[in-house]
Order: sequence, then structure tokens, then C-alpha cells
Amino acid sequence: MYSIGNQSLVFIALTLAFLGLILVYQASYQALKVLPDLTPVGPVFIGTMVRVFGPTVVALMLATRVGAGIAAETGSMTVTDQIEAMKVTNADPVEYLVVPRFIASIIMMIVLWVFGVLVAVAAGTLIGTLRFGIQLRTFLSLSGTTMSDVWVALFKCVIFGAAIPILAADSGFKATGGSEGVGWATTKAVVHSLFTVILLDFLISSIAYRFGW
Amino acid sequence: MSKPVETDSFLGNFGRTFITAFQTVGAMTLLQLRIFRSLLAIKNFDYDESVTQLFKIGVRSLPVVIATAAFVGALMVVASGNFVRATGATTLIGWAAGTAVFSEVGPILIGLMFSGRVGANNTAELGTMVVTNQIDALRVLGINPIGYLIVPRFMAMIVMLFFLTAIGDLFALTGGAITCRAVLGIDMRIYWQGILDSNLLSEFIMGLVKAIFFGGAIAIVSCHWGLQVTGGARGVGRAVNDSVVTSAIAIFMVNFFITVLWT
Amino acid sequence: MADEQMRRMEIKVGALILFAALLLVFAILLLGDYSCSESSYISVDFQTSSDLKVGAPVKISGVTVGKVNKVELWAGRRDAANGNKVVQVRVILKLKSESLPLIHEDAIFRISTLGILGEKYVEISPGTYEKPSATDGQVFDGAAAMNIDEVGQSAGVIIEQVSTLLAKNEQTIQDTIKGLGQLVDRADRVIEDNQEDVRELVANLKQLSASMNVAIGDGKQINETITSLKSLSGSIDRGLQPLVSRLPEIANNLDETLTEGKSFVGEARDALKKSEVAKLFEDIRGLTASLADGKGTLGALLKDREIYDDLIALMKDLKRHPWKLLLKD
Amino acid sequence: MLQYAAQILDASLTLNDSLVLDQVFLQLESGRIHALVGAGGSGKTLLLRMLATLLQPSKGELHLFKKAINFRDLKSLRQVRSNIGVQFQNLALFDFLTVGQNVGFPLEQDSELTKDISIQVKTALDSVGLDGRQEHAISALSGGMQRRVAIARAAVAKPKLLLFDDPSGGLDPVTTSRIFELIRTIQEENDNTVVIASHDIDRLVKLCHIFHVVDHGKVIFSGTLSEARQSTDDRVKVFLDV
Repeated sequence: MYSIGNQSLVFIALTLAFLGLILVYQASYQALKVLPDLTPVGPVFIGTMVRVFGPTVVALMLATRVGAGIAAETGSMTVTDQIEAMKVTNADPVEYLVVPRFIASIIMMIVLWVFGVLVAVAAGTLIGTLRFGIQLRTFLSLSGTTMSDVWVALFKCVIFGAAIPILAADSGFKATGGSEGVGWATTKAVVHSLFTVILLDFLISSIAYRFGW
Repeated sequence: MSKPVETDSFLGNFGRTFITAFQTVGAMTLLQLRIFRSLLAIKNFDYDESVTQLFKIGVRSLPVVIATAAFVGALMVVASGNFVRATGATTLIGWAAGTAVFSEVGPILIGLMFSGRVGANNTAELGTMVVTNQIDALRVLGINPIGYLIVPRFMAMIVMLFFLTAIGDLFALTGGAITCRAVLGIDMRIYWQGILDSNLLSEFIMGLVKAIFFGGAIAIVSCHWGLQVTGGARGVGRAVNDSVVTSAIAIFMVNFFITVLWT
Repeated sequence: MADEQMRRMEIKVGALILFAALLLVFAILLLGDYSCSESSYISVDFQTSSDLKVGAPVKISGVTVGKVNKVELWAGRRDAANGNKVVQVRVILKLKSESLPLIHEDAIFRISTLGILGEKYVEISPGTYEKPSATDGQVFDGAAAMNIDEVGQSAGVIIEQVSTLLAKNEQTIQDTIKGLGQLVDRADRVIEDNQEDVRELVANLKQLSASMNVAIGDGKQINETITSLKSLSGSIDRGLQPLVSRLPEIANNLDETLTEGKSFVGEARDALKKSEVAKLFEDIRGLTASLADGKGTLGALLKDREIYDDLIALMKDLKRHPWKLLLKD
Repeated sequence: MLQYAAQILDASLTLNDSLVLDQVFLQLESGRIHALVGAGGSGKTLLLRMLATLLQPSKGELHLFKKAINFRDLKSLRQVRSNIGVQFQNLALFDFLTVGQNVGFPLEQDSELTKDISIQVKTALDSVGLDGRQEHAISALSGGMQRRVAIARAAVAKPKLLLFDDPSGGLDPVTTSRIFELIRTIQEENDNTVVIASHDIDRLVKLCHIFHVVDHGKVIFSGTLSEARQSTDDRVKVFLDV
């Protein structure tokens, strides 16, 4: 739990802060081309952050940070026969290694989503008010966020949080052949989990859209 | 592998994080300088290695880049779909999706995918070479490992990420178009017209410029961690992990600065 | 073997780069401003740019034909090349050359708002077909922008004027109201008692229309009438409830001939010149009188049952939201 | 009638399209120390893995403790595995656990053995001469010590079948002697069936009862040393140095 959560905090904070900055910067800049004023930027940004970019980017970061970590760990355990050693002593490697990470990943995904959205909104507010002179109150408005955004995002968090350790551990367990094998497994884990996050995100968003959530 | 002294204090952790970060950045800058120096000494250029790297880096990552891009475009359309439904402004779809894909989301996600696919693989490959003393063997043979191994990768990543982003943009828009019709039920022509009407050339070119810098950043980060590897299989795994994480941070930071400087 | 492999890699790398490069050129041509058709430029002088942005679309009757190339702030400087006139803001439009003949000398240029987000664009009413076409580089005068603030302001002015008029013409209005009251009463009764006759009355509709055309003249005058009526009822609402509840019926009926809803305020202003208002009231009185006489023209209000229902609904709605007459949606 | 702890009956194994075990016939007599010898890459490790139920033969059967192993029946597989102890070639010690936790790991997995784990761990570590190192990290130990930890972990649950893959690899002669002596003591105490794969012929000859020679994925000889001397196969004589 600690290694999935805390150690990702700085990383998530850093990337999400830059994401928040850039989104507000771009949104304001683009909006200035066509709109007379920037009042919708804040609410729309917060709404999008909560529903779309928050879960997705946090999951992408978790996939690189944690997915790669799990794959590296399980992969090196696989190539040094530790997994076999577990099997022969009747310890189920999935139960022993994956399940705790699975649970931790889901919980931390939700926590980091909240954290990430807060950081991004803080960074976005900074640039929105300082650079584009949007009123703080106008910017920090939840009028662009609905309860269904939150539910959809939470649902995404759970799904992403579950998918990442499974994919990562799977490629870790399939590692063969020394350090190069571990490297390969880690690469595969990152690519698979990144892609799966995007794919799942698309599916969930589409379904949510279709049902009007 | 020397373990850092375990300090549980928050400040200690904080300080250590920063010192490590600065060390890493410093080492990467040095690596960058060495790459440029080797670039100037053009006689180090190895044609076969370059073609191999171009192939491995470009052609092999094409499928994953295309797939990612298509879904990213689709995702952007669905995301803007919610606002379109709220406001009824269907013409905005093309503009929103086009701007997002060209200038920000496209380059970033293709870059992230590229760092996962190519950067991580590169770190693993170089790391294994370090662990098995192949780098030392090159040195003994009088070959400069930077010129022979790193420069072709560096160039190949920049060139290939540039072209892959160009291709990816197209597939992202196509994915968006299909989603527009299939999920949102809005005619594709409205979407395409929206893109064409929105004057997105500047965004498109900015995205490609970003791709060049992302390629360079991913190359340096992944080579750095690859050459740093110590401690066998576990070390390689760790290095790959560090490599993708640092690449992601680098991508987001570089992205921000390019956008701000561009506009 | 290794050579063979190398060859294959070279080909694939080459193919990828070629494909991407072609795509790149294609995309740049498509996204950029390199349309094959030639462009022409015309300038339009406005009082205010209304926050019009460079790159905003230019449309003729809603069809995009070009975009805003430049917005120059002249701030009252005189244009020596064009009869020394005072220019506040000069907007240079870049148009497809083939659209130039569609714009005539009396074309109206207006900065309008697109969509709910308030994106600005330039709308061109092409003008009279017989008039000569615009030429490259010609300078036009732009019409005042249509934005909500201005409409609101104009409405305020009109209400004031109407109030003054009402005070002056109390007797006339009393008559009008009486007439209208009778009319509505009678209409109700006719519908209830005499369903059969309604059909007959419908036949008289054409007659009414024709006579209206004769009486009121061309469409413009009708517009004036309508807009005046609208403004009138809006302001009367405060003091004269009964009138408000009746007037909209007629207003709405005449509304069918109103082509450009947005332009009513400007025209309403003209219409409020005293002499014309007096004439207007006479017209209304004549109309209501003849309607009240029940000489067949009642059909105008009773085209069919549907219109009658619509009118009732509209009346109720207007009672609650009188401002709807001023801010046409 | 002889009691067999394990039998590999006519088993073949294909990995990545290449035949790595070819119609192997291997029977392990109960209560004996068996030696598995052969050139590197001949298939010794694969055979040990198969005996440990970690590899399923592509063809043929594996019998352990007189029962045919069904690799799909996870419950009976668990049953069988609780009677097997393995020391892996690369030790496979869990680097996220301490020495004591590593040794105690097999005990924790078996509900019948969870009593007094710490005492059992202490005894096991005592017997390999590493008492008092329970709390150490694996990485803090030398290669020889790690190997002894691995042996302690394999033997701690007193399994009926004990498999050692290269117990002396890369160790100095003194440590090697100690380790082989350790294996002998363990076997004498528990009377279990032991299989050792090693290149250290001299020491195997002193310790083992029955020898199996593996060459190119085939078991070409099984028998005692005296039987080997009578073998007509040159390879057997070369490998066993007789």
C-alpha cells in the first residue's frame, strides 16, 4: 500500500500540476480566440478534470509508476525462480503477490484521483487567475461538475486500479530469461496497461455517454 | 548496490528526493552534452546500427501508436460530447477534438506510449548490456559507446516520434470521426468541417515540435537510466521503472514550456 | 541473411517515413490557408469591433465565404482615400473571389453572434441583386452590431417614447382597447355559437390579407406596425393590463409577415416618428373597427382552430412574460 | 517389492518447439539419496522441476508417492507439493523477506505446521549453522550462507521428497563439504528421498546410493556405482568417472 501510494504522490503531483497548468493555459488561450470572456473556462476545466483527465491521467501515471514497478518486481522474482519456489511450497503467487497489490491499487487509485484533481485544479487556478486574470470565484465553480461526473470517474478509478496490477503482474509472471526478460516484462507491462487504460476509458466513457450519465 | 540511509522523517525524505532529482538532472545534462559532442564527430556514425534503431523504434511501435492515437481521438470526441449535449453546439466537436488532439493530448499520449514502448525497451536493452559488461567490452575494443550505441538511438527516437506523431494525429482524428458517428450520432461531415474550419495549422505544427522534444527527452532519460543500471535482473527492472516515470515527468514539463513559449 | 534483413528493414523504415511525410504535407495543405481558389479583400468600417477576432468566419446568409483577416483600430482617424470619413474600426475581410459578385453595393455588414458561447462572426446581407457587385478592396460601412445589451438599451428608449405617446393619445387608445375588447368577445362567441361559419370565415382570410396589403403597403410598413405594437404592449403592461392581454393577438397575427425578427428594434425606432405613429393608430383603429363589425374579416384571427389555440396560449404566456415581445427569441 | 517415491514414466517435454526431454524413464527408490549427473544443459534441472510438479510433461506420466499426478487437480497438487522440498539452482530466496521468514515460509502455507514456527525455524537454521541470523536480510548474507538458507527452507517442513539443484555451485571446497554433510544428516534424520543434481562427482560418489545419468534429454543409466562399472556405455563411465 505504501509503495503504491506514497511514493507515487510526488510523481502524480508533479505531472498533474503540469497537466492542470497546461489545460487551463490552452483552454483560456483557445477560448480567447472565439469567446468574449473566460467565465466558462474554470467550471468546464474542473468538470473535465474530474470526469475525463483526472482518472485517465492518474491511471496512466499509475500504470507507468506502479505497473512498471509490479512488473519489474514479479518479473525478477520469476526469473530467479522465486515464483516457482512459492508454488512448490503451496503458496499461491497470485494470492500472495497480486491480491494485496490489487486491493492497494484500487484504493490508491481513488485516493490519488482526488489528490490529482486537487493538485491540477490548484495549478490551473494559479494560471487562470494570475495569467488570464479570471476571478477566483468565477474560476473555482462547481457548476460544470455534476454528481454523475463523480460517479463515472469513481467507476473508472476502480476499473483502472484493478486492471493495472493484473496486467503488470501477468507480464511479470511471464518473464523469461534473466535481466533482459525483466526489462521486456516491464516494457510490456507499461505498454499494455497504458493502452488498456485508454481503451477502457473510451469504453466506459462511451457507455456512460450513451446512458446519459 | 549501496542502500541509502533509511530516514523516516518527512523532511529527510523530502530532501533526499530533491537531491536525487538534481543528481539525475545533472547526469542527464552531461549525457546530453556527450551526445552532442559525438554528433559533431560525425565519423562515429554507424549506418547499420542507425537503420536497426530506426526500424525497431519506428516501425515496431507503429501499431501501438496507431491504436493509442485512434482511441485517444475517440476519447476526446466522447469527452466533448458531454458539452455538446449540454449546449447543442455540434459544430464545436471538430474544433474541440482537433485542438485537443493536435496540440496537447495527441503528442502527450503518443509520447507516453512511445516512452513505454521504446524508452523502456531501450533502458532494458542498455541496462542488460551494462549488467553483462558489454559496454565495457566495447570500450576495450576502442569503440565509444556513446557514439556507437546512444547517438543512433537519440536520433532515431527524435525522427521517429516526429513521424509517428504525424501519423498518429491522422488516426486520432479518424478514430474521433468514427466515434462521432457511432457514439454521438453526429454526422462525420460536421466533425471534419469543424476541424477544417478551425485553423488548426499552428496547433498541428506545435504538436510536431513537441514530438521532436519529447523524442529527445525520452532518448536521454531512457539512455541515462539504462547506463546507470546496477545489480542484475532486479536492477534492470528498477531502471526501466525509473525510466518511464522520469520520461512521463519530462513529457509533461516539456509540454508545458513549449505551449507557453509557442503561444 | 543479415544483409537481406537489413534491406528489409531499410525498406520498411523508408516506407514509414515516406508515408508520414506525405501525410504531413497533406495535413499542412489541408489545415493551412492554402485554398486553391483566389482570395479578395474588402474592408468594412464599424463603430465597434464587438470583440470580433481575427480568423472569425464571414458568412453570406449563413454560408461561410471567408474570414476576418485583420481588425484595425482607427479610433476616429480620417480615411483620406475614402472621402475623409471618420473611421473607428476597420475590419478587413478575406473572401473567396467567387463570392465577390454576390455582394452588392447596398449590402449590409453586421457583426453577429454565433451559438450560445457567443462566438462573433461577420454576417453579410448581400443586398439588391440588380445593384452593381462589390470590387476587390472596396470599403463598406458596417451596420451596428446586434447584441443583447444594445437591444435592451433600445427597448428602454422605445418604452419611454411609447409612454409619452400613450399620455398624448389617451383617447385613441381607449377606443382601440374598446374595439379590441369587443373583437375578442365577439370572436369567442362566434367560435362557440357558430362553428359552421368559421369555415366560411376562413375563406375570407385571403381577402383580409389582400386588403391589409393594400391598406398597409409594403412589408416594411407592416414591420413597423408590428414592432410598434410590440413595444406598445410591453410598456402598457404596467398600467393597462387589459390592453396587454388583447394586443398580442393582433401583433402575433401580423407577426407572420415579419421576416427578420432581430432587426425590429432598429426599424421600430424609425417607426416611432410621431406622424407615423399617429397613422399607425389610425390603421389599428380602422382594422379593429372593421373586425368588430364582423364583416367577414374576423377570419383573419381564426384561420383555423389551431391558430386560435395558439393565440390563447401565447396570450397567457405573454401575460406572464411581457418582455418576450421585446427580446425576440 | 521396491517402494518408489517418484516415477517419471516415458515422459517427453517440448519447450519452444524443441524436444528437451525425450521419453524419460526415471524411478526414484524411497529413502535413498539419488544423484543426477550429466553435462550442463542435458536436462537435469528440467527433470528436477518435473519431479517438483512445476513442469508438466507434454507426453507421458509423473507418479509421486504412488499416485499419478493430475496437473489440473489443484487440490491434490497441493497435497503432493506439501511433501516436496526444493532447493533451486539460483536459490530463489525471497528477497523481500528476512532469513527467518524465508525459512518459515513453507510452514506458514501448511495449516498443519503453523504451530511453533519460530521454534522450527530456529531448529532448521541451527542445523545449517545459521542460528541467530533470523532477522537478517537475504542480501546481507554471503553466497554460501544463502545456499544454506535455501537448504534449510527446503528441508524445514520435513518433506518426503527433497530436491537439490546444484547445492554446491560456485562454493569453496570447505563449504561444499559442509553442505553435503548437511544433506546426509537431514536424510538420516528424516529418512526422506533425496535427489541431488550436481557436477561434484567425487562427493556424490561418497554420499549417494543410486546414480542417474542424463544425456541430451534422456536418462541413459540408472543404478548403483557397481552397476555403473559394468555398463557398456562409455558416457556413463565418463560421467561417473569409473
